[in-house]
Amino acid sequence: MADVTTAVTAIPLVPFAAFLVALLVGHYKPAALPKGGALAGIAATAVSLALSVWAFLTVGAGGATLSRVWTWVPAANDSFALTFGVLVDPLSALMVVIVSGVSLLVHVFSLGYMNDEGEGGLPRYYAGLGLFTASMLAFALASNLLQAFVFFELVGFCSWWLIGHWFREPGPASAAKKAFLVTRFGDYFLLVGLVGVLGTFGTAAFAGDASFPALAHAALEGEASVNTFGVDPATWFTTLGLLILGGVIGKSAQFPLQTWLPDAMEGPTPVSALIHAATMVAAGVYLVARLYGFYALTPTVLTVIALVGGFTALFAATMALVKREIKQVLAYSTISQYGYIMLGLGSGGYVAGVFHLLTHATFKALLFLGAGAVIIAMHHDEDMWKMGGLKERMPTVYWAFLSGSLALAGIVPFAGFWSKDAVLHHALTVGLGGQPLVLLAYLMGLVAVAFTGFYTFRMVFLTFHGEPRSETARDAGPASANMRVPVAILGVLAAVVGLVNVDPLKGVVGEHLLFLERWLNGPLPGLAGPTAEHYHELVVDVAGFHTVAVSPTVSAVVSLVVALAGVALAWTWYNVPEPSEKTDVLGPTKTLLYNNYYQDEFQTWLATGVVEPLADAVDVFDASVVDGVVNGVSSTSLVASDRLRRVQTGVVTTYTTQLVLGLVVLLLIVLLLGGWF
Amino acid sequence: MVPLQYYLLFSAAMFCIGVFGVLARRNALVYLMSVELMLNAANVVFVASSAHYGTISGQVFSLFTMALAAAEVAVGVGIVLVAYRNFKDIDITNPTSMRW
Amino acid sequence: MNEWIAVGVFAVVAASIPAVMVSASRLLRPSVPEKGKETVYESGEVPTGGTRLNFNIQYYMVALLFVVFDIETVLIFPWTVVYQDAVGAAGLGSALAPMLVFIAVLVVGLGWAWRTGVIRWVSSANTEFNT
Amino acid sequence: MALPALTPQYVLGLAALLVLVVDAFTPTSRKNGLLAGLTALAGVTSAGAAAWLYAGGAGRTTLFDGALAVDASTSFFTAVFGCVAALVAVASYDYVREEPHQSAYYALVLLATAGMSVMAAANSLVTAFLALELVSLPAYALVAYLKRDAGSAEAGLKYFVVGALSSAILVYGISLVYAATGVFGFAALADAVAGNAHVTVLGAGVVMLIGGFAFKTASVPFHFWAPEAYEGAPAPVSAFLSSASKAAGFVLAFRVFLLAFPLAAFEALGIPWTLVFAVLAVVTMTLGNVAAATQTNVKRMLAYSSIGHAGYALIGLAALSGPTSSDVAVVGASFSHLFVYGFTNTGAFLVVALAERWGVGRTFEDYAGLARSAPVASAVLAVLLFSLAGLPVGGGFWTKYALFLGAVQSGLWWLAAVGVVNSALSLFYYSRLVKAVWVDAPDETGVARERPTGIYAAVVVAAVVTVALLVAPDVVFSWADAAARALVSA
Repeated sequence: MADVTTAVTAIPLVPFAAFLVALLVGHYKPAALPKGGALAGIAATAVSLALSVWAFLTVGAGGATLSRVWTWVPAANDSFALTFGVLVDPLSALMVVIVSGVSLLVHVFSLGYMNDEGEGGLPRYYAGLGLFTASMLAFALASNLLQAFVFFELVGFCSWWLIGHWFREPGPASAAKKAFLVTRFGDYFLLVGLVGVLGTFGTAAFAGDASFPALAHAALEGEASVNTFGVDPATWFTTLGLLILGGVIGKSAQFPLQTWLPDAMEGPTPVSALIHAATMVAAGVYLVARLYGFYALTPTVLTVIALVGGFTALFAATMALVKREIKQVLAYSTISQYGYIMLGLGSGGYVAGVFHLLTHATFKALLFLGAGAVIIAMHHDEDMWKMGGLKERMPTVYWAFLSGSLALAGIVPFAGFWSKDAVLHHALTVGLGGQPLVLLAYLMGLVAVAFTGFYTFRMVFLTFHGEPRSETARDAGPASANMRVPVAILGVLAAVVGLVNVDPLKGVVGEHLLFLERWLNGPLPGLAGPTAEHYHELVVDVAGFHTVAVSPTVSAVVSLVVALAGVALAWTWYNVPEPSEKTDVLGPTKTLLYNNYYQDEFQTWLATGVVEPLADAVDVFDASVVDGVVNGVSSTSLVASDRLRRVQTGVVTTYTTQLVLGLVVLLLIVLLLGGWF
Repeated sequence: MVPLQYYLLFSAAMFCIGVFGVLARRNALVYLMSVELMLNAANVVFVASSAHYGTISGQVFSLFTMALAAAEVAVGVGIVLVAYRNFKDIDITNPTSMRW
Repeated sequence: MNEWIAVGVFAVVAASIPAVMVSASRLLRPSVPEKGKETVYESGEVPTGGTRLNFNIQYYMVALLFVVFDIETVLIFPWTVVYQDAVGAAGLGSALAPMLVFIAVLVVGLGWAWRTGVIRWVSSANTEFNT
Repeated sequence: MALPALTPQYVLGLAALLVLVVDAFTPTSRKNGLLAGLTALAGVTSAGAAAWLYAGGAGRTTLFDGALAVDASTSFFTAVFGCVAALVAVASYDYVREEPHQSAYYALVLLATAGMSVMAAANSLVTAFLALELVSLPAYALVAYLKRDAGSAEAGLKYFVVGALSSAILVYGISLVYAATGVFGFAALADAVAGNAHVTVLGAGVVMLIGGFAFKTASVPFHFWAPEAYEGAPAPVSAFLSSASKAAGFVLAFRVFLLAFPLAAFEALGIPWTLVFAVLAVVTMTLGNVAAATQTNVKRMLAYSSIGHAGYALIGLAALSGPTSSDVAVVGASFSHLFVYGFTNTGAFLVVALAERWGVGRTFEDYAGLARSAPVASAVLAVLLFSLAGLPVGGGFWTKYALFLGAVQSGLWWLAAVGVVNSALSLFYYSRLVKAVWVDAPDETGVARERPTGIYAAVVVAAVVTVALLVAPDVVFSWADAAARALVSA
């Protein structure tokens, strides 16, 4: 078998090759590119998936690896080196399987969504998908924060590329710009944090004894000293953690930087699936999981993560309640679900968070691909009030979509139930264990469960049940095979993937059936640090997150009941032949929700009303003082330049004269120094 | 035996005369002669020091200097000829088309 | 130091004799400026043309080649002086080979100059003596 | 396989003779391609041989009774010279195609390169001087190569006038050092200068040596020849002189001052020559960059910028402080800078050669809109110029960073500050050219330009190497470090 590092390095390189093929062949000889590059992409992601599975199995057999692939900048002058490498541990092995798997299905689905619909710019589209996949895989395998940052940015760039696929229309173009700018705003903090990490620890490595989480731990224990710029280590690490979190909040669309994500629905639906399930948005929370050894040292940051997560889960869920477009509902559900993942990670539930990341990837990919199939059937009309009765017209999609919806709503035994419950249970135990803020986050998360059940099934009923409410819905035909197959595969997975970690049944089935937990705890020979067990110790010992024993079953029943209540309300209101809008019961809140709490308006106001005057003021200062100084300097140097170059008179004897004078001056300097005079 | 200092002062005087010629004369050939004078000032030091230290290396260096001087004149006269062809003069201050 | 004083005195005397003679004759002689006295002395012949005339550029090329090869003898000469001793001390090869290489390099240069016509005397009317 | 330590030098010298022999046998036929190929092959072969010698890791070999010493710095710089000579030869294939006396041109390029590689191996003031003159004399002739071009003749004359004076000063400096010590070999000098009784003579001699090296590296106040010589010379020759010849001057200066005139001994004598170099560095980089800022002629702007770069490289001599590790770092940074600069600057001048061949004129205005008709060359030009400015598009970014860092670490933060300000200024005038090429509208549109293969290949290679050094600097920088170590701890 090939050497692990080589094989793993190939995981992102293969889709990258597909990207190059699509780009170059698509540019120079588009006719030679079968299916606009789709086949190359499918082949590449299939190879990546195979390699990822192989890496996964290797890690399972105890083959976790950390290796340096390339030294970009060697350590010189006692400073740090900048390197690129691969870190293959349970977390990254799991992530590459998810990413390449979802990406493969998205590629296949795109055959139906893009090719069969005769969309233009296919090479560009598939090149984007290839680069997107490649950068996300490379991000997942990154061995240090710098490398992660590079690919994090590349992921952001690719989502700009793909969201703006139909760039000739104003909507996608502006949505792409918005996504790019909002996430970039967050990334700015990440960049500052990265520089801070390098400056503090002299390394940005994730794993190993010389990694920065390990150094931070040692520094807190007083066993190592790092350059904290005169600040107390705990405070400084909190600052760094919060800075890095800025990037996470932007990418994972957490409050208050979530506004780009609903707009991003302007992109092709398969892209939305990829962005939401496995790449762009997942990158944020994945970074938190990757840096868990660092975050576990800083209780403040953990609490912030939990609070942001809980609040976002609730906040986004309320907005999803009233949306008319199917993809908008899904968009807000994504924000909400990533809120749960953040809640899980923030309350110290590493396994729970990663678990929800896994299940969410499955069912959200499913829901988007299903929605994509619906949208194609509806000829790109996304208004749910014009759908209805699609159950009979596209049964495969319906059943798969239903599976995904049950998972999203958290109904036993579908995937989302297990993972969401694991998150909530963990937050509850920690919250009761003396962390009131985490408890608050838990309560918000719990309320959001009801909302989730409601909006999910409102969507299902409005789309698939009842009578068709438009001509298009009446004439809708079944989806094509290359759309049905990925949806069906994911439908099955959404039903069963939760069984890898049946947390609420811990008491019943025994520890050995908690596959994911065992997996993440897994033995890591030669790699100190990134195991769930180690993280748990850190959370308890360093961050001081103690737990109170609460039966997982009780917690599970509570959330299930809440979820069912939401579903039940949706059932009574919308599972009727002629559903009507019930949003009036919300009163004035309805308008508020329709307008997403006026956040866009608020942010626009923030930009035009606050930042712009401020910028104007700064501009005045800039134009008068700073520019004055800069222009002064530059005009001085230009005048000086004009004078100085006159020294070069063109007459060679003046050169020799000045040369001799210069020599005499040098001689005088040296002889003065030498003590001749 | 004349002390080395005398030779040094003598050669310094030669060198300075050479420098004066370099700075003051505009005729390219006189310029070359002045440079020769500077080189020969160095030769005086080489030979005198060689005698002073009782080593032969300085004398050998002076031979190299002479050879170099000849080569330099060879190239130099060639360049002066090229300049003459273009500027119809061998005044080294004449070509000033490129400046500033 | 004393013996050098004599040399110094000798130098001063030697320099002063012509100076004294020239200045004495300047004081004594009558001053009769006349055109014939300012003409160029050409061994009694009647001078033709001006004193400033340009020589053919090809003299320079020959002169340059001469100077260069003349100077090479400066480097060859010390070698010939120590050659016998060097053969005895280091053997024939070590003493001879470097000079052969040196000469070979010169030969390549000369051969090239010859073949490319640098030293061919081109006679053309307008470059002969353009005064 | 164990090569003789002087293989690169032999290759270059024999190639020069071979060019003459070939021409002597067929004086009438045109064989530009053959001669250019021979020259480029010799350059590449010598660079390869140097790399081979370095990879063989033979350490330090002294030859000819210590007159020459081959070490990692020799092989490093020989590689630079070989590569630059090869690039220049390939570009010259197109540039001198119509000119007479091509064999002389290529032979002179090869002889100068051979001289440079001997400079990099010099271990005695005798060989140092001879090698330096072996570079200078062909260089004078090369600058004046376009005999019927008034600019070339003027450039050659000025270069020669300043050069003759400088070499006389250098010889006199050597004679004074000899008068004070009685030896020429570097190792013997290092012993002889320690506690030397003739401080005044020695000091004056050392200053005059600095003058001689300053001429070769185009540093103030011996830089006056550079703007004119680079402007008037054939562009490939400008490229050759401003990168290879400059690097040769630097390697010789480093060898002399690190091996023969140890800083510690001179500080004990009260002559810390680092201070002289610090002053020269500041003045050189400021004068070069400031004077470049308002130039209107592209080649002259590059000439002044090349003076500015000599100032950056001088930091390597100015920021020596004593401890081996920091000295190795700063000298290594200077070496790497010269390496990167060798490719980048050669490429920039060769783009000018390309423009001269197209006849687009010499000023910034003439270059306006060049990108419309020659996108590849313009892109290459932009990359090269931004790398020269120190933006992270080429290896120049790392080397400038390392140089300034080295200066700061030696406590010369003011030197680093001046360097940074100068870099900012340099960005101004480089951007002017990039703007002219890419943004400004051309006078006439739809011009079709021929693609001279040789120059195109050379500029593209230069740009590719420049960018590759940003991405994978380690290969070269570790070699530079070994080269620096060979001199610092010799």
